[in-house]
Amino acid sequence: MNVNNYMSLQFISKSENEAFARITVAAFVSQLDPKMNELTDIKTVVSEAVTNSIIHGYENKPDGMISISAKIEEDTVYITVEDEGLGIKDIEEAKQPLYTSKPELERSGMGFTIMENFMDKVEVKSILGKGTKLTMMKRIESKKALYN
Amino acid sequence: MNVNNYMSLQFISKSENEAFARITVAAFVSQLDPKMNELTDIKTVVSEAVTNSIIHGYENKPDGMISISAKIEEDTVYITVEDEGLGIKDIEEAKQPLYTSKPELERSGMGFTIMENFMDKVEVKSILGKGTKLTMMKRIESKKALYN
Amino acid sequence: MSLQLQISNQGEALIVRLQGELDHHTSELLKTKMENAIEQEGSNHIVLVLQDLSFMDSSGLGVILGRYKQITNKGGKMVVCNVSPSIYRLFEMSGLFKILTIEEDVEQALSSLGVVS
Amino acid sequence: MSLQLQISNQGEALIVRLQGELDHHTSELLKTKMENAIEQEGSNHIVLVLQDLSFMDSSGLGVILGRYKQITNKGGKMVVCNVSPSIYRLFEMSGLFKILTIEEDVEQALSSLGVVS
Ligand SMILES: Nc1ncnc2c1ncn2[C@@H]1O[C@H](COP(=O)(O)OP(=O)(O)O)[C@@H](O)[C@H]1O
Ligand SMILES: Nc1ncnc2c1ncn2[C@@H]1O[C@H](COP(=O)(O)OP(=O)(O)O)[C@@H](O)[C@H]1O
Repeated sequence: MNVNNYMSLQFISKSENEAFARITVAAFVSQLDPKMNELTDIKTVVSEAVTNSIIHGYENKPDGMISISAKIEEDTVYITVEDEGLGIKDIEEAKQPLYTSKPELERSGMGFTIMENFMDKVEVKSILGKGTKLTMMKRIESKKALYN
Repeated sequence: MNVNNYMSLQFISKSENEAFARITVAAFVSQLDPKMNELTDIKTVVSEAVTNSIIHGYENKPDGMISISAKIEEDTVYITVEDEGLGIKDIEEAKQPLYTSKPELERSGMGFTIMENFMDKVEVKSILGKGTKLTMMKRIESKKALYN
Repeated sequence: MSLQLQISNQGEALIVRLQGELDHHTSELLKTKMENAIEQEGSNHIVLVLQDLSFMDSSGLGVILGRYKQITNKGGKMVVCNVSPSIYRLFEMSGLFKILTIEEDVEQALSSLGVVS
Repeated sequence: MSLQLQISNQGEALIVRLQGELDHHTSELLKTKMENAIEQEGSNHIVLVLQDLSFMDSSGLGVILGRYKQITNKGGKMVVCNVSPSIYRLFEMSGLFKILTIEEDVEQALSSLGVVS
């Protein structure tokens, strides 16, 4: 195994932790010397995934746990975001642009679309009543990577 | 239990993660709206503890795991830093200002002294061959705390 | 790590300036403040100034779309200005840029609404 | 999250300007670069400028003390300047401020060394 760096993070499902989570992952990924817009992409997808766990997975109850892991292998970042919440009934439907199960909360239904656009790969695993795990991957086009 | 917020973090014992660890803990604690110098204190003690785990606990081998937890209860932050490394033989000796077991690495021997000065409380538990766990506590004198 | 907003009036328009980060956590504040301001001020139009917004995700899209609906229901218009490239990309992806009017800055936003500045 | 250093010469003094964060990870770089510069340039004195150093911990104390010993062994002096209050506190705690000379800025550091600037 060729892990260049690895971290994992757990925190409770409070919305204050959305900002905390994206700052943490961005600080970790910044070791790869990413371009500004790549770092913004990473922050955005982490924010989307964590927000989904809080709103949909735990329905805004602040006593759930959310786990994130991030792994750097050469020039590629692998990120997982996981909750033990309600789970997703129909993943294909959930991924549709503009689809949301909570329009009353002014959700835009764009979370999955943004994740799929900003990352090279997004995989969703979910079991109803058990929880949801996202695995995402992105190659970082940093200067550093060229010389490694 | 009155946990206002909680997070835990694990990462491998590479020196790149010293900066990552202190940024992460500072981002978490900043929810309490601390003063600038309080945040610097927190960053410094996290840096000291993580550096000790890397240099002394794991003797600079990059395959150890370091765990941090941070808990906010009202206006107080509790931080633990833990490794499964070599452990400390004589904790009282280790805490002496200027004492270091690795003078050849230009260590200053000031890590524990700084932690004890910057935090309200520091507790060290260590078992030889098993690892070391620091538990630290600090009250944050933020404006926010006054109104909570 | 938080959102500041500054609300002012110019003619028939409510000018809302955002600073900081707009995510799910901070969108609650924006929603409440703007809803109240739209009701209380009786303004016809909204100008949303995003110049100092350093971060926005899809929760921001939701709350902006919500206020767009609120003001158009009252027969008013909404113009967004000083949009950074990364936020513009989100508007594009969601199709929001087709229904929102986007202008360079506050002056152009106001003149597009026919408000004398 | 990293350290930049800029090394220049003024008379008999080596001027080292630090920018960024000085911890265990970045102290390795500082040690190597300064060791080499002290040997190669044959400078008598060191002026360490900490103006743009945003973070330092006890690993920084160690590497500064190490260079202090290196230069005093050669009969030279070391002066540190532009020290922020939080870094000053570390110097105080460790007793380093008793053996290091601390000056306001580069000019005063150089003149305290008798180097014409
Ligand atoms: N972690 C999760 N747990 C349960 N349901 C989820 C989770 N993430 C997404 N979903 C479901 O997928 C839908 C689409 O998600 P998304 O594209 O992010 O839009 P939005 O969050 O705006 O609703 C959500 O409305 C929800 O029904
Ligand atoms: N996590 C740890 N594992 C093993 N030994 C440790 C650990 N932390 C501290 N020590 C021991 O305590 C001593 C004093 O630590 P410290 O005051 O931080 O000074 P320094 O790191 O400069 O040596 C170290 O030299 C080491 O022998």
